[in-house]
Amino acid sequence: SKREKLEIEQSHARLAELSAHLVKAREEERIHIAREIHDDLGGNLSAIKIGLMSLKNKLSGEQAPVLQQLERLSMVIDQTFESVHRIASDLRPDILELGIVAAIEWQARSFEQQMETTCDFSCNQEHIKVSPEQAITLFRICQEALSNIAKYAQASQVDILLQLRGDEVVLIINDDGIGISPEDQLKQNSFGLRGMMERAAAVNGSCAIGPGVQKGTRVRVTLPLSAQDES
Amino acid sequence: SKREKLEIEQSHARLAELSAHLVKAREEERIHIAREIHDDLGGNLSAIKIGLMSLKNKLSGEQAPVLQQLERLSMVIDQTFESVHRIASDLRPDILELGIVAAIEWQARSFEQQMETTCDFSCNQEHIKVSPEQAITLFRICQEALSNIAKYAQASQVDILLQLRGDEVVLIINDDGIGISPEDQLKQNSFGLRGMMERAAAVNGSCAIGPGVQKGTRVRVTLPLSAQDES
Amino acid sequence: MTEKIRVFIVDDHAILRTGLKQILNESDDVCVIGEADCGSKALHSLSQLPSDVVLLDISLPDRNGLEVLKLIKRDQPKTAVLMLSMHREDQYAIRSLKAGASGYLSKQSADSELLNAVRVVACGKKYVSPEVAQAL
Ligand SMILES: Nc1ncnc2c1ncn2[C@@H]1O[C@H](COP(=O)(O)OP(=O)(O)OP(=O)(O)O)[C@@H](O)[C@H]1O
Ligand SMILES: Nc1ncnc2c1ncn2[C@@H]1O[C@H](COP(=O)(O)OP(=O)(O)OP(=O)(O)O)[C@@H](O)[C@H]1O
Ligand SMILES: [K+]
Ligand SMILES: [Mg+2]
Ligand SMILES: [Mg+2]
Ligand SMILES: [Mg+2]
Repeated sequence: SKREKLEIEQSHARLAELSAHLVKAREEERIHIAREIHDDLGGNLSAIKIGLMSLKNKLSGEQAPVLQQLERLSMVIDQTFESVHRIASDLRPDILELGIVAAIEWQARSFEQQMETTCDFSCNQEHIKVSPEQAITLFRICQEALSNIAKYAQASQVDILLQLRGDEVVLIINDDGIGISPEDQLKQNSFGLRGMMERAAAVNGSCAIGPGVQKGTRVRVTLPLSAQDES
Repeated sequence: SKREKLEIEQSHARLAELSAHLVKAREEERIHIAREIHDDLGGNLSAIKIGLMSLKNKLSGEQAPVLQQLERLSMVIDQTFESVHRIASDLRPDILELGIVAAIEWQARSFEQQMETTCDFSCNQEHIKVSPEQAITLFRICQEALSNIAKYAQASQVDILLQLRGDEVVLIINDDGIGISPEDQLKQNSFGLRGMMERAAAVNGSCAIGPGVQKGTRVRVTLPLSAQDES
Repeated sequence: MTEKIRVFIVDDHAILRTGLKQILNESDDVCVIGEADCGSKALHSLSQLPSDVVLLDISLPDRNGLEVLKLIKRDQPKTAVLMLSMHREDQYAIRSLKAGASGYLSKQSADSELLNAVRVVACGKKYVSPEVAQAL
């Protein structure tokens, strides 16, 4: 019946809102925790290191074993700094603060280094101003697309294109691998592609996944730039 | 048309799967990060503390300023331990490791302390064995229900009931506050109640929200215990 | 004896402020004359408290340290500002220097480089850590 259909549609819309909310809340939590780890723990570590330094100064001319012990402690603190950076940047890559162009380029470079697959990046702008939410959307979609390529594509060449086209920003990730079938896209326990589409939809954009230019797979994301974002 | 309806239903099911997946992935990430913070940073801090101790022993009989500095450093390390625990337990409350009964009871006690509202907890078992996923589901639903009570209910009495009934575990959170209207439940930018229902559905359970026994609001969660979980 | 270098510390992390103060005050040629835990308090105090060097955290609760840097340089152009941050990427150092900072110090190397950096920027020179200098 008509009423039934309407109800289903409404419930569908509410569910879509919920997933969008979940994605957003998670990114907010990540930012929050990353900041706490960085600022709070990082500050403490710095204070401990400085304290050891002052201890060393007080002991100048002291016996070797004590100084060695201080050196060892400094090294442990440096290792702790490494952990802090690693944990925080898994949650939220620092590079995003430098803008979306720098961040996507950084992903391309990291992929190339880890995978030994050529990954070219090009962008028609030095800087594209998007909202923080759009930035994280583009960043996470690119991350998932590259992770899929690494896992399945057997590609030898990946091209990432980021473009400002009128009042839209477009991100294209193209690989020349084995390609993706319609059945692949409906796999039961796969959420990467669905997540990509939901993420794009959550910021009023869209994400299409299909065959690559000649072969392989192509992911294409389009997000509208609001007047405010361009300012 | 029939086909149209079927398509909407399918898309609805896939969206529900996605929200369930998002919730699950987030909790997994939280556990992962909490563990890294605990084990990695916590371990290093222990090493630093032990190092300072050994330094102190080497310096025994040393001048006062040096020992004072060592004391100060030990205090900073203790504060860092506090931060590590706080950040990790925001992500994943340690108390869950003691089982769901202890964890819900702990929530009741914390609520009482923070809100100065009586919050009684009762359970017909000393221990209820649920899967880790069910445990986190019950825990987060209870957390959201209590946070709503704190924000809106103006209650003077809260009752939390956790029960094993046959092959189901039932969690009831009852308040005697102002109550919740059907419109409240449909608020545009509110995701707490929707999230509760989705979380319960994601582990094959259900969550109903309605009027309280005499007045106020009642949240009732039912989760099936699988044979495996009871073992 | 020549006058000591007057340092003002801006960081929201209280424990770190204490540590920084201690190590600076322990040296003969430096003294900490004030501190603040956010950008607006810092700007307020600095307008009354002439300082030679401001040690400025990039991540502050009320506003970005780089913004605070610009305001300090606008009001007290002679004050040298040494940025302090958890970030180790060269881009942050480059941005800081472009925005008018005299130097950039990562929190991880503050122990060994702090005093030297304060002395260098106090006499009007630029300071970058050895690693960043290499990258530049
Ligand atoms: N670039 C690609 N080349 C070839 N096949 C791909 C590519 N991207 C995805 N696929 C196929 O599509 C399927 C679905 O991808 P999706 O990202 O949704 O899920 P997943 O990677 O299997 O799991 P998840 O992302 O949830 O960890 C994959 O299992 C794979 O078979
Ligand atoms: N225990 C309660 N007593 C009275 N009113 C309640 C209670 N719980 C919820 N409500 C009402 O129901 C509304 C929806 O609750 P819900 O938890 O979904 O969203 P929220 O708390 O407003 O926002 P969010 O949980 O997304 O931060 C609330 O805004 C409030 O008006
Ligand atoms: K001094
Ligand atoms: Mg995937
Ligand atoms: Mg709520
Ligand atoms: Mg700070």
